[in-house]
Amino acid sequence: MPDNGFEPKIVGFLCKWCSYTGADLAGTSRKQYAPNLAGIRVMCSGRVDPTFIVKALADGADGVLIAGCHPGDCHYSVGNYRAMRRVPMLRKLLDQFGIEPERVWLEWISASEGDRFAEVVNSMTETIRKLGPLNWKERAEALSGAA
Amino acid sequence: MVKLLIDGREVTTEKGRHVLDVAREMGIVIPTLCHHESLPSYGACRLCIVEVTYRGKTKLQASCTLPVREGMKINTQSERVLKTRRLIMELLLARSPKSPVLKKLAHEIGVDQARFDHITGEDTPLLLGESPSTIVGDAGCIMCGMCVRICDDVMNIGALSFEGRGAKRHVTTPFRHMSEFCISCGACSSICPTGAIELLRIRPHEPDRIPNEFEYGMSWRKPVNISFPQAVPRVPVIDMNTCVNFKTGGCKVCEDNCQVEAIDHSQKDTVEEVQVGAIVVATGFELFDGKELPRYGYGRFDNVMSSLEFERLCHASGPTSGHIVTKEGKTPESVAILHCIGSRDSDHLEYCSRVCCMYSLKFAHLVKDHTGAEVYNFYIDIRAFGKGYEEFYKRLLQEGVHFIRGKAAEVTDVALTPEEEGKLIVVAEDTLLGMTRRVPADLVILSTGLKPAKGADEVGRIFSLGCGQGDFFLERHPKLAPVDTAADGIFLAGACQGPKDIPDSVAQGAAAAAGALSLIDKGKVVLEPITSVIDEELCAGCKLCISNCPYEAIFFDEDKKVSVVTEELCKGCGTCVAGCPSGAAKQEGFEDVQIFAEIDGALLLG
Amino acid sequence: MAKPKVAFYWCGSCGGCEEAVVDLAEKILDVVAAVDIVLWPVALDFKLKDIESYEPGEIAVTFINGSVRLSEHEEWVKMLREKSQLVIAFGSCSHLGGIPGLINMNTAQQVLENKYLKSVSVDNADGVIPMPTNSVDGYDLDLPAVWNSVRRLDEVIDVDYYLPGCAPPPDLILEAVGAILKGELPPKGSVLSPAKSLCESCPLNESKPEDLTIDEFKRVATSQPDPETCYLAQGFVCLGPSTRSGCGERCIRANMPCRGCFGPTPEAMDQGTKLISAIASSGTSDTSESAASVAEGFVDPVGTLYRFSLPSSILKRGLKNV
Amino acid sequence: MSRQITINPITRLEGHGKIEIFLDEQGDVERAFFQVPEIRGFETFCIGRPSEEMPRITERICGVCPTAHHMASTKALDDLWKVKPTRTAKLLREMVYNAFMFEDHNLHFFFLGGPDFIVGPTAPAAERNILGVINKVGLEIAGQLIKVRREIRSIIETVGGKVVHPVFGLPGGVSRGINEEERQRFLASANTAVEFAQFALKAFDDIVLKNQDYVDLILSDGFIHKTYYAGLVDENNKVNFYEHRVRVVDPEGREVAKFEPHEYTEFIAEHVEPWTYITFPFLKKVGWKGFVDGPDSGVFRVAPLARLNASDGMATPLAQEAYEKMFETLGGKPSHHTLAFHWARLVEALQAAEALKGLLEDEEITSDDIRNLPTETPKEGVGIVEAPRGTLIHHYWSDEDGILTRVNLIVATNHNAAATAMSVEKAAKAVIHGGHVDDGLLNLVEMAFRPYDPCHACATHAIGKTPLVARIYDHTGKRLREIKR
Repeated sequence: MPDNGFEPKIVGFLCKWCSYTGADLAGTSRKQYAPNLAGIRVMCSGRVDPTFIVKALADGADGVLIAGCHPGDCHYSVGNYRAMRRVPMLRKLLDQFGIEPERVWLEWISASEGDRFAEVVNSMTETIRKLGPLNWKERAEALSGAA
Repeated sequence: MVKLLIDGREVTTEKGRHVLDVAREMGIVIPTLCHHESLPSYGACRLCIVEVTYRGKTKLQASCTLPVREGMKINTQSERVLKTRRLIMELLLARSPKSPVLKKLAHEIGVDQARFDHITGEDTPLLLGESPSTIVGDAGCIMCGMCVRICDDVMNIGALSFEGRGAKRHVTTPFRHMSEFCISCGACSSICPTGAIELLRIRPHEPDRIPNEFEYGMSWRKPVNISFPQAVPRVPVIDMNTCVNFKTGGCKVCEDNCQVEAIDHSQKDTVEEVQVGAIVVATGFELFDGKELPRYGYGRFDNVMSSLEFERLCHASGPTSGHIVTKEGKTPESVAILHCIGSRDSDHLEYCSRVCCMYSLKFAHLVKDHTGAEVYNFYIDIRAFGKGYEEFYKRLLQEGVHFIRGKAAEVTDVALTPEEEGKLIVVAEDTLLGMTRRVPADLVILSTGLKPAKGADEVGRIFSLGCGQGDFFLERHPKLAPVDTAADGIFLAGACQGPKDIPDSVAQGAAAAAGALSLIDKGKVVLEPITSVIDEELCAGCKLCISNCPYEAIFFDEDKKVSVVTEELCKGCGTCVAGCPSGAAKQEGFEDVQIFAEIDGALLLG
Repeated sequence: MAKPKVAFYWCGSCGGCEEAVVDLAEKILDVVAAVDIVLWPVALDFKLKDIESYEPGEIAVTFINGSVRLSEHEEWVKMLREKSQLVIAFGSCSHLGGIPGLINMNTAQQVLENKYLKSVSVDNADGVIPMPTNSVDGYDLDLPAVWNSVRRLDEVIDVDYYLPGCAPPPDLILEAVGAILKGELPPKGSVLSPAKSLCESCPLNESKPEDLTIDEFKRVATSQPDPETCYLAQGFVCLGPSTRSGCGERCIRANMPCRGCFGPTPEAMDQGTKLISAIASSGTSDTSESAASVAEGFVDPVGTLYRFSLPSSILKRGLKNV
Repeated sequence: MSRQITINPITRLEGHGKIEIFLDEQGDVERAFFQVPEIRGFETFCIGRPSEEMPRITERICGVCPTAHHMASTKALDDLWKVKPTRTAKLLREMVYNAFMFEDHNLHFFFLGGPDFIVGPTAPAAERNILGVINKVGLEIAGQLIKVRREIRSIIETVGGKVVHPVFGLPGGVSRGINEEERQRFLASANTAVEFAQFALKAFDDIVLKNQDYVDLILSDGFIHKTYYAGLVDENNKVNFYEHRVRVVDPEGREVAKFEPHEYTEFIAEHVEPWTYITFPFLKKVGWKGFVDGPDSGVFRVAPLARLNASDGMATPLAQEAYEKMFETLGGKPSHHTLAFHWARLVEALQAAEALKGLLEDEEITSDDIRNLPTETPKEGVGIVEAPRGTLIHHYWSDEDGILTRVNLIVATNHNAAATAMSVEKAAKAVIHGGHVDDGLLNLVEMAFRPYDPCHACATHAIGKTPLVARIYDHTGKRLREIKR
């Protein structure tokens, strides 16, 4: 249990071929890792629309993980490069909005890297635990009325 | 056609042929020393003389150079012929009395005692740095000249020639110098009827022999050879790197001699493009290299061998025809088998190579059976996991094979006790006895592990195959799709997917073949229903999706001014959907609304 | 039969939408002839009591522009909603939040400090800041408090249709009015402009290559756009691909990239993230580092991508140093 | 103890104002406050934006005079990026700007302030509007007005993209030029504009000046303030809307200051009151003495009459004639008659039309040399133009990438705010007696500031209108009566 008692909610977009299988492997090989990530399967990290990420953060996620095949290993040959190009621009946008870029992670996890998947989830959970809750909706609501 | 009589039998044959050949076809034996398919007849040895009656005249003539004529009468066995042959043989014997070939032949034609003294070519004094006056050894030369002719005419080298006249005539290198041209093909020595030629007299060093790769260099092969007994197809191949023809343009002896004219030296490597509907990847495995673990002395000690080397050694068709011997050729009294070399080793192959235990047991059995030597297995665990395997293990225990539970620490040749002298000593901790043991052995077999074949990663890239544990190719699903891969129509068989023994490999191969066939039979492929579609009611034709597609599945419809997805080409990655700025592109099964719902769901958890 | 009653009302408005109506020019006379204008604060003196006297639904249609920022706005639009059969959000502010919505990146406190304390020209030694309630020389005066956020009209009342644009182009207004008079209206909640994005009608779309790549961003401050070539292809950020058409590409015809005043297309949930996805995908960088340096060149993403739509973006406002 | 009347909002002017009138027991005006109840914070949310986007953002301060903000902003960018526009670019900018001054002045005269005169200040509210004007001047003329306005606005639209919120201004030039065909078309429109401007002056003559009641009203004491005046003048001290120097004259018409745009902070400061969001600029050298006029008070006025007072004349011949006639009628220069702002507005409209014609006769206007690209590192820039409602100041600071770090805006209505407040109080005192309050009277009070055509959307970059309410309290503070409108 964390000292501050805060359990981050992390939404993960996992590419079917590498990362989702990697997550499976982590499971089938009984890896222990933080239960904070809820994974959503997409065919390719290239399918991940920045809108998804922003939506997740706005609706209560404290962090978002996008995980795909290693560069060069994409099942769709280059889909993961698209993801790689979108994330920095999105991070810049989020930073301007006041969402720490560290809340959005882009990781390459192959189907065989069950351990790595577990490590990523663990360290991401820790990082976000340190950042604290995002609570976007509540904080935004608080500023909707008169000063 | 001409008709003639040979030994009273009538024969019809085409003009221009020589009597010797015709007679041999008729099964008539005519001795000869200087006749060879690769060389034109020359009539040097005269042993092939026959009695010819033609146009009323009768005389003795060499049959190898005698053309057939209409009405010719030939007698190959007349008294006169046999008598003369014996005389000729005696003269030849005087030239090379020691040649076993010659002696044998002489005996056959009834010459056991030569009446003439031994004659040799003139030994004129040597100049400094010169080669011996002759390249001929004790066997003695009969001046047939086949060596000169094959070297010159056939091999296109011309490293040899005659020198001197009459009794002084002899074969040597130009100016009697060691030849710079000789390629040690050995044609001269192999064609020499008396076996008199000594290659070292022509060229100062040993001819480069060609190690037999299949036998791990434990035997030699020829430039033309059949790779291994089970080779498919089982046909000979010519090794361009060593065949004389590819060096000098000469030889082609094999081509000349192949009755069915199957050999064609002019063939070149070609790249064939084949359209297929399915692919089975079966690139197999490669053995862990024992040299990576120097402590076991592989590569340092002759008698430390890898499992596959031993496999050949004890095989009936192997270099020793199945005789289990040390490099020195003696039958071992004690043999050590070291399990898990490379396998189950966090520094090398983390995984268990699965087959080693069982083949090691097989080795143990064979050694025991063939040599009765003491056999020591150094093992971590015995993994007899298959049908009948455990039983086999028990049987070995009864056969008196030694099992020492403990991974060998090292193999050394430093003897500490007299009985260790001249042997290899395997040092290991016997974890059952809880003590260190030193086991002297004449032969040490390393049960080396399995890893993916060289170049497998390249293959993986080509077929976009993922790699799993130990870099073996990844199957689509470990249980539900063990021979399929992530890429439709590409299947895996055998050790390329992971270490396997023969039964498993065969089974998986069959499964892969069946998978491939099922696709081919259908003659059509079923697409996953997750392709992208672009709603032409919403698409503004901004074209941004087109460069997004990894498969060039999107094109711009100039009439409608919208982008269109070619469903057959679309693989359903959804990149274009994410990249569509207006939301006109959708992915079946992964529509935005569906994913938003998933996000909501995900956020309800925890 | 009586002419249909029509009302125009402005909330937080710059008056541009009123100008747009005035720009109907001659046609305004036809409109005046066809309808009975019962409220138009910018140009006509009418009284609240007149409006209050109407039966619910007596006003055929009310056009409301401007963003909602004050309690008075709220009272008025709620009352007009009750009296009107149709309420149409008129212009970017009521449709999306508009440019004043950019204030959602800040707070009222910052606004007051910047204006009354930090301004170079203000002479305010005593640090006076206007207060909601004051007593000046014994006279009680009140001021509406400044809000931290701007709201879209449909965050306050039910809206039937949206007429986009800053300001809405006259032809679109006439079409809408015509459709209303004829009763030929699309499903409730529709935006009264074409659903396709701007590229569809953009004169420069022909010049856009199929293998469009953006690896470096240009700015109009330091480069002059080529009026013949798609701005994205030139490296200028243009919101056209993620913006509704119907504006007549007026900015582009003046050789300036689109800033998205018509808002997102019907299927796009967020105008900004959609465009990011599109233009970032069109790069060629193949390492995170190079991708990051490309992103660096994209200045002020929020102010560019949400120029008119911050209050209707998914995140709605900024929370950086507030 | 007093009764309080709230007039809220003021109809027929952009943006938004609120008047609080306090009566004494006799029901006479004791004190009147003119409040601007909102602020939008452009100075705040423009920070962090790329400077080049300012012309397209700040113009949303006001949809009636977006071109003024667009132009002030564009000129501030020239200064910020240290780049001069090409000659053609300058011609194009001035063309658009004069077209804008012309159409905006007409808009105001006929739609906003004009109705009071044309229809009559005490006419029923339902007639004091454009429709009333149409009835009065006749459909044919109304048609002309609408036609000329459309033609002139189409000039802005062609080059600016949009007539409401144009987009063409860039540091060092403009984004789009015009061709010969367009020049000819615009030139024709310019001629029509000149004619119309003359007609409008004649209409003012017929309807207003020939009506003694109106003249008395204009000259009445209730609408007089002796203040300083400021406005842009060219090198010959003639009225100029687009550039050169700001000239300030005292209540006697003597020049007391003339400064470059970037020097404005040395001459002008803003006073803050806690009861309104608008600030009250005053002449720094004279100082803030409260809501009083006269040479000792730093209060100054801008906008049409002020510009004419601050100049030595008009820049074009026909306008010059009208200028002379006006001051003659008003009894000399400077004129302190608030209601004369309407008249001055028409004089300026004429100059704008003539200037427009002049610019379009210069063929270099069709050259394609429309932009000088910035090469310097941006830092700080000030842009000043004369908006229809007076001097408009945009002041930006940026980092070296041209991203804004600070913004200061002082708009026309600000400058007039103090004067407006004074006019309101004065008018209220003049027209409200014995607590007798009706719409017509309230409208007269509104007339006190409509001349300035105060655009509080501009002034506080405020937005919105609220119902107009008059509340009357007795001395115990109990509400006796409420008039809503």
